[in-house]
Amino acid sequence: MNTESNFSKNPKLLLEVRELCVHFPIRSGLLSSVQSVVKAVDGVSFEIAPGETLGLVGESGSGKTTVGRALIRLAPITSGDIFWKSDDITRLPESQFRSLRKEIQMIFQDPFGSLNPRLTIGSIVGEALEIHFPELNLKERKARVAELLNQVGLLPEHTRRYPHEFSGGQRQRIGIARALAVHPQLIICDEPVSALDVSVQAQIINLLQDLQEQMGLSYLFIGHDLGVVQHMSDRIMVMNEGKIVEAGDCKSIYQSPQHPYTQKLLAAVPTLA
Amino acid sequence: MNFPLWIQNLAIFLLAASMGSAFWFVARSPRWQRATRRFRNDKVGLLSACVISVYLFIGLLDSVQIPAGPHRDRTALDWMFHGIKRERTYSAPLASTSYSATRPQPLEGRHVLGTDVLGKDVLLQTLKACRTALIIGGLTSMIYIPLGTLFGVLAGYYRRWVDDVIQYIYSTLATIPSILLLIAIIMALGKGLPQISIALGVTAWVGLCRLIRGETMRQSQRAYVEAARALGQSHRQIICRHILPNVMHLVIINFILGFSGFVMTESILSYLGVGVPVGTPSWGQMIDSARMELAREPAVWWNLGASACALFFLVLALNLLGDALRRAFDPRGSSVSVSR
Amino acid sequence: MASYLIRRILYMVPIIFGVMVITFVLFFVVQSPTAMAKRILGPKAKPEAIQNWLHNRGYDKPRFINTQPGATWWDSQFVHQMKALATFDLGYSDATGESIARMFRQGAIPSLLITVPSFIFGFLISLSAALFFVFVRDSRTDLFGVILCVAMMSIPIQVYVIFGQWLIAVKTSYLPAFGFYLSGASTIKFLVLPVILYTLADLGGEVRLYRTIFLEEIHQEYVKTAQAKGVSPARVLFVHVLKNGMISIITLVVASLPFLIIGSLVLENFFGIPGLGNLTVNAIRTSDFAVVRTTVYLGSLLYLVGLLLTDICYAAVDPRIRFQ
Amino acid sequence: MALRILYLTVACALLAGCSNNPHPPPFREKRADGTPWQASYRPFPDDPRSLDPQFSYDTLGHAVVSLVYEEMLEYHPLKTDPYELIPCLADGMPEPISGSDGTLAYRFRIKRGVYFHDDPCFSSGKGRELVAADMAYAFNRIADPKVECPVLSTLAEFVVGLQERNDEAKRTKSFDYSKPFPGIRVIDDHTFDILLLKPFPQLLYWMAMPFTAPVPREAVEYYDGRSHDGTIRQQFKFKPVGTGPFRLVEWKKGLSLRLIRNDNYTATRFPTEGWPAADAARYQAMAGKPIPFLDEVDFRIIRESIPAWLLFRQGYVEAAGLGKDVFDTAVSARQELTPEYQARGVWLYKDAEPSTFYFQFNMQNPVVGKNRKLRQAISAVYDVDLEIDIFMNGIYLNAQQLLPPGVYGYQADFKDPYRQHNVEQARQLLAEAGYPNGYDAKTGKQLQLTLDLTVDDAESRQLAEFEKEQIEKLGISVKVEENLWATQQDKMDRGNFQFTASGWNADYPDPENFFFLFYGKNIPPEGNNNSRYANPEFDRLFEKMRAMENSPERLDLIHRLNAILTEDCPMIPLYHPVAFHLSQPWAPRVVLNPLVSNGLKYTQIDVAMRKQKQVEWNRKPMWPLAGIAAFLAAAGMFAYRWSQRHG
Amino acid sequence: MSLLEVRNLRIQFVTEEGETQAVDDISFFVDSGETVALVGESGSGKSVTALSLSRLVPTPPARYQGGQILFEGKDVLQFSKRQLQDLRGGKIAYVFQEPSTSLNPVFRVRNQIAEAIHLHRRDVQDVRAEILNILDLVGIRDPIRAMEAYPHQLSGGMQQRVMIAMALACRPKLLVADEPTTALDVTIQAQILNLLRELRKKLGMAVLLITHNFAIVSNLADRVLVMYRGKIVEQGPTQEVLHHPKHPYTQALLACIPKIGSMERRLTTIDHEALARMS
Repeated sequence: MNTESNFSKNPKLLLEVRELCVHFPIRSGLLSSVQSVVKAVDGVSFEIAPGETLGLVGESGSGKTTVGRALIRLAPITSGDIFWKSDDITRLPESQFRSLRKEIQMIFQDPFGSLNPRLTIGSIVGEALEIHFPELNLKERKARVAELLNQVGLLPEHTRRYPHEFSGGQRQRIGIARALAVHPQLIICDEPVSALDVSVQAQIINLLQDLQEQMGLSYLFIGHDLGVVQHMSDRIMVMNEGKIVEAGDCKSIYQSPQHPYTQKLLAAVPTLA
Repeated sequence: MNFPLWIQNLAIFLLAASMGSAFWFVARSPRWQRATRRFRNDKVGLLSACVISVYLFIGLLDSVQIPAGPHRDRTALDWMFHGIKRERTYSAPLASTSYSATRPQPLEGRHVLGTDVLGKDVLLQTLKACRTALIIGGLTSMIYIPLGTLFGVLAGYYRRWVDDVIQYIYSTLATIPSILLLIAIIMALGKGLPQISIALGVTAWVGLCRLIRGETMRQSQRAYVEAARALGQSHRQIICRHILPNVMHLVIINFILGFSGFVMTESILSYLGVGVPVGTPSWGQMIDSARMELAREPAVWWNLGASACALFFLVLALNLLGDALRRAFDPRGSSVSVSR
Repeated sequence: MASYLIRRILYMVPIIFGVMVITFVLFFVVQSPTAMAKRILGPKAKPEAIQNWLHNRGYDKPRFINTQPGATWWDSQFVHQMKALATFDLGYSDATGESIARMFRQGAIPSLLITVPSFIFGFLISLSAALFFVFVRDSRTDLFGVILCVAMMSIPIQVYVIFGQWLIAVKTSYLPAFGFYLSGASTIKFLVLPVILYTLADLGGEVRLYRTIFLEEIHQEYVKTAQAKGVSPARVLFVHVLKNGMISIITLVVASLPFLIIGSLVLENFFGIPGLGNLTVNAIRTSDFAVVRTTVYLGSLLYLVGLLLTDICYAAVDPRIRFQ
Repeated sequence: MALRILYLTVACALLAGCSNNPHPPPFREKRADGTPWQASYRPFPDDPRSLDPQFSYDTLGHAVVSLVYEEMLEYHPLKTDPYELIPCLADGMPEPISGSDGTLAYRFRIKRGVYFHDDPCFSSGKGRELVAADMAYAFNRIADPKVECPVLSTLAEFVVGLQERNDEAKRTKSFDYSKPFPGIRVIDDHTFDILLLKPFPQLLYWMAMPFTAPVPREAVEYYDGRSHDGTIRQQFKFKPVGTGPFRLVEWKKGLSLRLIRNDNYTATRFPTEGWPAADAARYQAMAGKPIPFLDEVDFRIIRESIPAWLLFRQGYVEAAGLGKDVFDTAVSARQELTPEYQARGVWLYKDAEPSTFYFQFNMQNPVVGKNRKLRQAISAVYDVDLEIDIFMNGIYLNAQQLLPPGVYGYQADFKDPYRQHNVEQARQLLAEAGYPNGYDAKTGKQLQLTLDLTVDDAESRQLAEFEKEQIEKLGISVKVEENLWATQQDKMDRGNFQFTASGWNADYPDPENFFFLFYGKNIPPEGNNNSRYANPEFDRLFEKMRAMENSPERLDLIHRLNAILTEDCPMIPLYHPVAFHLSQPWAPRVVLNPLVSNGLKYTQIDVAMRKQKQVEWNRKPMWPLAGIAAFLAAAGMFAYRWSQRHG
Repeated sequence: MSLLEVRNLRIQFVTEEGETQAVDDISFFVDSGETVALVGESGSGKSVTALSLSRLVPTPPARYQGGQILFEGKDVLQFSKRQLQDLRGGKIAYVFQEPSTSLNPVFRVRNQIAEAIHLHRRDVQDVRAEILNILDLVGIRDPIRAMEAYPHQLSGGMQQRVMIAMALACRPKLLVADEPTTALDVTIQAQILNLLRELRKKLGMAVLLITHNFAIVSNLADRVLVMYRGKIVEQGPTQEVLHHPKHPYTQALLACIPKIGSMERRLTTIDHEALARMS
C-alpha cells in the first residue's frame, strides 16, 4: 500500500491519516461489561492534497462512512493519528477543534434526514454563519445566505421555505450550501448522490465539480457506486471490513485491479453492454 | 391568596392571553403548517377542540374575580348565577319543592339540574368543577412536562452515565404502581390541590421522559444532528435548536392525553379519600358522593349525571383531540382523514 | 439466555433498593412511627406506652445513621427496615396488629378469582374486537368503533360499578349485590358481576391499543408480500398480522400479569370482596401505613417480575430475539 | 370462539347464581331436637381490632367481646330510666365494706357452676369453672404494661395495687403473674374483695365493662401466635375464650365473624321484669327462660352503608341502621314507618345514645383560647338545627349541654344562651371579641381559623363543608384541615390545633364520665382533656362531685359545673345522636337499653318467616334475560351474515 | 394473444395534498417467456404499474380510472375477489425490493413457501420435497437449513433468493420483479441478476423487471419500456432503445450515467422543464 512509505509529515498535504482505528464496544445494560468489539475501521492510512478528490469505495458495512465521520469527530477514534496541515488534531480538545470545523465540512447521504425539518432553509444555512462568523450582522448574513443558495443553484426566495417543500436534489444542494457557508477546504462527501435519481445525481456531481474548480476544494468522496466514484476522484481507495485493500489512481485500479476483492467488485458492476 | 383583585384578574388574563397567542402562533407557524392543515380537515379533532375551548372558557369565567360588596369577591361565573338561590338541601331538577318524600318544602327558585345535599345548584357546581379539573391538569402539566422533557432529552442526547442515572431514577419510580405511589405521596404530603399536582407530576413525568428519551435517541441519530455537530454547534444549541423542536409534538400529544388522565385520576383519588380538599368543587367528589345518593329511594341521580357527563365529555374530547393531533403529526401521513 | 436472565435479575437489585428507600422516606421520615403507635394503642394510650411500643419495634432508633456513643453506626431504623423488607419480613398491620404476610396470602385468592377471569375474557374480547375493527379499517364502522372505545375509556370505573350494581343487583335481584365467600361453584355468583364490570371498564382502552398495534403491522411490507402471494385478506389479518401483532401484545399483557394478584382497588371495595385491592383501600382509608407500605413494596416487586416475564416471553415468542 | 366461551360461562354463572343470597350456609340446618337452627345474620361495619377484653376499647370490639366474655355486673337490658346494674357473673350485687383503717372495698360473690368455653387451651379440652383467682388474673392483666390496657391510669387512681404492679413491671421489664394481685383479696374460690384507695362509686360501672371480665390464664398462655408442633396458634386477641353465651368459631378478616351458642351457658336468664307494659305479652313468653335463644350469630363485615341497606331490603340481614340516604324511604315525617315498610312488617327502633358531639377549642391557642367572646360568637352563629335536618334526618337531639339525656344531672329544660342560632347576637359577640364583621379591629385583616377534621369519605366531606360555611357566616374565613386519622390524633395530643369536632360516648351513665373531659389534671398527655381547659374552680367542684353518691347536693354541683362550661365555652355542644334502627319482622329486638352491647343473647328469630319473606322480596324479572337473549341472537345473526358476505 | 396486455390504464392517487396522476394512460404488453424491463426514475409510476397488474394498489388512496389489464385475455379489473386471489401468486408472482422486510419475520421460510403452494397448487403431494426443490433451484446451497430458518437468520442475498423461491413456488406465468437488487450490495446484486437470467431460461416464464438502472436492463431484458411522469415515453427492443434512443428523455437518461473508464469530465443533465414543454 502506497501510504506506508509516507510516514513523514508532508507539509504540502492537507490531511494525513495514519493507522486510524475506530472500534465500537458492544455493551448492553447498566451492569454488563464490554461484550465484544466491532472493528469498524482498522488501521487506515491515507492523505489528501489541496484541490484533490480522494474516492473511497466499499460495500455496506465496510467502514467507509465511519472513516469520514471519525475525521470530524462524529465517531470516536480508538487509535491512530490525524494531521491537518501538519498539525496533529487527533487529541485536540473540543473547544479548539471547533475552529477546525470551519475548514473540514461534510455532506451527508440522506437528503431527507440531514436537514432539520423544523428550520427554514435560511436558518439551516445561516446557522453555520452564526457559529463561525459571529461578526456578521443580520443583513450581511442574509446576503451571504442568498449568495450561497445562488451558488448551489437555488433561488433567494427559498430561504423562507422548509425542507419538506423541496425535492431530493434540491435538498442535497441545501446541504452543500450549508457545508460551503464556512469556507471549508476539505469536504467529506458521504455518499452524496446514492439516494438520488440518475438524472439528479448528474446535476449534483456536476455542481460538486464546479465548486471544486471555483473554490479549490478538496473532497473525500465516499460511495459504493464505482462509476460515480471514479468519475469524481483523482485517486481511489477500496475498503473492505475496515481495511483499505487497495489504493491508487483511478485508471490503474480499473484497468489492473490487484486485490481479489477489487476484482470481484469490478466484475459485479453491471454495465451497459 | 390575598392579592388585590386587579392583580389576580390581570394574571388570569395574561395566562389566557399567552395561551391563546401560543395557540395562534402554533396554528400559524409554517413549522407546523402540515400538521395544521391535516388537523383542519379532521372533523372529530376540530369538534373536540371546540368542546375543550368551552371548558376552558368556563374555567376562565370561574377564575375572573368580580368585587361584590365589602370584603366579598365572587367569580364571574358566580355572578352569572347570582340569581339562583341557595336551598336548604336536595331538590330535583326543575322541581318546585325540596327533595323529600315526606317533608317537601317549597324552594327559593328553580334549578335546571337540581341541588346537592347542601342546597347548592348542581349546574353551578358542575361548572365550577371545571376550574378544579383544569387547575389540577394545568398545575400537574407545569410540573411534569418540563421535568419529563428535560430529563428525557438529556438522557437521550448524552447517553452514557447521564442516561444511566436518569433511567435508574425513572425505572425506580415506574416500578412502584402509580396509583399506590400517588396515594403514598399524598398521604405523606397531606391533602390539597398543589399536593395532588405534585404527586401526579412525580408519577407522570416518567412516561413522558421515557417517550422523549426514545425520540431524542432517534432524532440524534438523524443526519441533521450530525450536520449540526459537524458545523461545530455546542450541545446546548443542538438540544435547543434541533432536538427540542423535533420532539415537541410528542410533548403536546402527551400533554393533551395526560390531561385527561389527570382528570380521571382525580375521580379515583376522591373515591379513595385522598382527593381535593373540602370546599373545592370537583367531579370526582360529586361522583363519589353519588354512591350514597343513588341508593336513596327515590335515587338522587342528577348529581352523578351532571358530574359524570361533564367529566366524560372533557375526557372524551381530550382523548379525541390527542388522537387527532397524533394523526396530524404522524410522519407517515395518513391518506384518509378518518381514524388511525 | 440463562446469563441474560441473571443479568436482568442483577439489574433489578439497585431498583429494588431505590424502591425501598422511597418507601422508607414516604412512610418513616414523612409519617413518623409515632402515628403508627397511636394507631395500634388507641387515642387514649399514654406516652410511656407509645415509647414502649416504639422501643419494642426498634422505631426509637436514629433514622439513618446511629451516632450515639457505644452504638454501631448501622444500628438505625433505615438499616433495620431495609433488612426487614429484603428478607420479606412484612411486619404487622398498624390497625389490627395482624401479620401482613398472612393478610396478603388470604387476600390473593379472591383477587385472583376476579382478575383472572376478567383478564381472560377481556383479552379475548378485545383481541377479537380489535381484529374486527382492523378488518373494516377506514370505514364508518371503524370510526364508530374508535370513538366508542375512547368513550368507554372516558368513563371512570366507579360509574361503571355504580351503574352495574344498581341495574343487575338492585333492580333485577339476579346476583348478590355484595358479599363473597369461597365455596366451590356457588362462589361464581359473587364473581359474575365484578368480572363483567372489570372487563367492561378496561375494554375500551385495550381494544384501541390492540387496534393500533395491528394497524402498525398491517402497513408492513410482508403484508404486501402475502397479498401478492394470493393470501385472502382474512388470512392476511388472522395469520400474518395476528401473529406479528401478538408479539407486541403478549409482551404488553405479560407485564401486567403479576398485577392481577393485587386485584382492583375500586371494584373489590364496592362488592365487599376481601381481596388485596380491598385490603389496600381499607388500609388507605384507615391510614394503616404498614399495609400501604407493604402493598407499595410488593407491587414494585410484582412489576419487576412482570418485566422479567416480558423479557422471557419476548424471547419465547419472537424468533428474532430467540435466535440472537 | 372467544365469544362462545364467554356466553357459555355467563350462562353457567347465571345458573349457578340463581340465588342472590350472599351468605354461606349456616353451620347446621337443624338443631339436635329437630327444631330449626337459628342463625342470625348481622351487618358489621368492620373488623374489630382486638378481642382482648382488657385491651379492646371500641364499639366493634365490645360488640363481640361482650358476647364471648361476661363481667361481674351488667346493665338491665330493659330499664333505661334510670339505668340499672344487675348481677351477671356475681351472685347478687356487691356489698361495700369500710375497713377499720378507713380503706374501702367491695365484696363480690361469684355464681357457682359458671364454666369457661370448652377449648383446647384447657388440659381436658373442657371448660374449667370460674373462680375468684381469675378476677385477680384479669386485674393483673390490666396492670401489665404489655397488655396496654387503655383505662389503666383511670383505674390505677382508685384500685389498690394497679400502679405499683405496673411500675414494678416496667422496672423489671417483665410482669410476674405468679404474684397475687394486691388489690383483690381472695376470700375463697367464689368470694373476693376489691380494695380501693379512695371512694369510687363508679367502680360498679367499671365492673360491668369488658376490662374487668375474667379471663382464663390458660387461654392467654396457650394462644400466643406462635408455632407449636408445626401449627400456628392464633394470638389471644383473635381467639377469645370466656364464659359468655357465645363462642367465636370463625373469623375471616374482612368477611365475617361467626359465633356459636355456648351450650354450657347458665350464668343468666331472661329478665323477669322491667319491660314496658305495652309489650308485655311478648316479653312474658320469654321471661325467665334460659338464654341465648340463637344458635349462631354471623356478623357479616360490610364496610359500606349501601350494601348493608340492600341486604336488609332483600331480607338477608336481620337489622339495619337507617342512614340518611334511605331514611326518607322507611320513615315518614311523623317519624313512623312508611306504608311500604309497615306492610313488610319491619320493626322501627329509636335509640337515643348516651353521647354528645361538640366543637372543641384549644384553650392554649392564642386566638381562640384566650377569647371567650369569639368562642361564644361561633357558638351563636352555628345552625345546629339545619345540620341535624340535612345530615341527621332531623332526628338527633339538639344539645344544649355536655351531658346527654339519661345521665344523672341532665337538665332537660336547660338552654345555652350562646347556642340559640342567633346571627345578630353572634355578630355582636364577634365585634366585642375584637373582630367586627370578621376583620381584626387592629390590623384590618380577616380572621382566619383552622378547623381540624378527619375527612375520609363523601359524607364527612359534605359535613365538613357545611361546618365551614356555617362559621363563615360570621365573615371570618375557616380553613378546613383534613387529617388522616393518625394525624388528627397526633394533633389532639400535641395541642396543635385551633378547634375541632369531637364526641364522647358514655362509658357508663355517670356525669363524671363527661366532666372529666375538661378536668385540669386530664390535660394530655395525662388524660383526655384535649381542650386543655384548666379552671381551678371547675377542677375543685369536679373532684368533689366525683366522689359523691347521687344526691341533691351532687345535682347542684353538676349544674354548677355545667354553668361554668356554658359560660366559658371551651366546647360548643352540637347534638346527642339518636339512631333509627330497623329489624326484620322475624327478628324483633328485645333489648331497650342502649348501653347494652350483648343484646343478641336475648334475641330470637323466626326462621320459617325469614325464608318465606326472602323469596317474596327477591323475585327476579324475566324481561332483562329475554332482552339479553334477543341481543345475543341478533348479534349472532349479524355475525353469520357478515361472515357469509366476507368469507 | 399476449400473456399480458395493458390498455390505456389510468390510476390516480387521492391524498390530502391533492390528486396525483400516478399512471397516465399507458399501454403495453408482455408475451409469454419474454423479459420486459420497465425503466424509470422514482415517482415515474413504474411500481404502481407493477402492483396494479394484480390490483395490489390499495384503494383508497388509489383509484383505477379506466383502461384494461388483460391477463390471458381476461380483464383483471373486472375480477372477483376469489379470481384475484387465484391470479396473485398463482399466475402473477412478485419479488419486492427489500427482502428483509418483505418476508414475514415470525414464520419459518418453509411455512412461507408452503403457504404459497397450499394456496395455488393443491395437487402437490410432498410439499416438503417441493420446497427443497425450489430452494435448490434458486441456488441455496443448504436448502434444509434454510427451510427451517427464520428470515432474519439469513443474509440479504439469501433472503432475496427465498423471496424468489416463494414467487416461483407456484410456477407463475409472469414474474414481476420490482427493483429486486436495489437494496443489495453490488456483489450480491450480480448474483441475483445471474440467478434471474438462469431461471428465465430454465422455467420459460415471462418476467417484468422494474428498475431504474439501465445497466441491469441491458443484460437481462428483451424489450424495454421507459416511463416518465406516469407515461410510457418509449418502448422497443433493448439494444435499440439503449443505443438509439428516440425520446429525448431516454437520451438524456442514458447520457447522464457516469461510465467507468470514461474520461468525460462533465455529465449531461436532464432539463425537465424542456421535457415538460415538449410533452
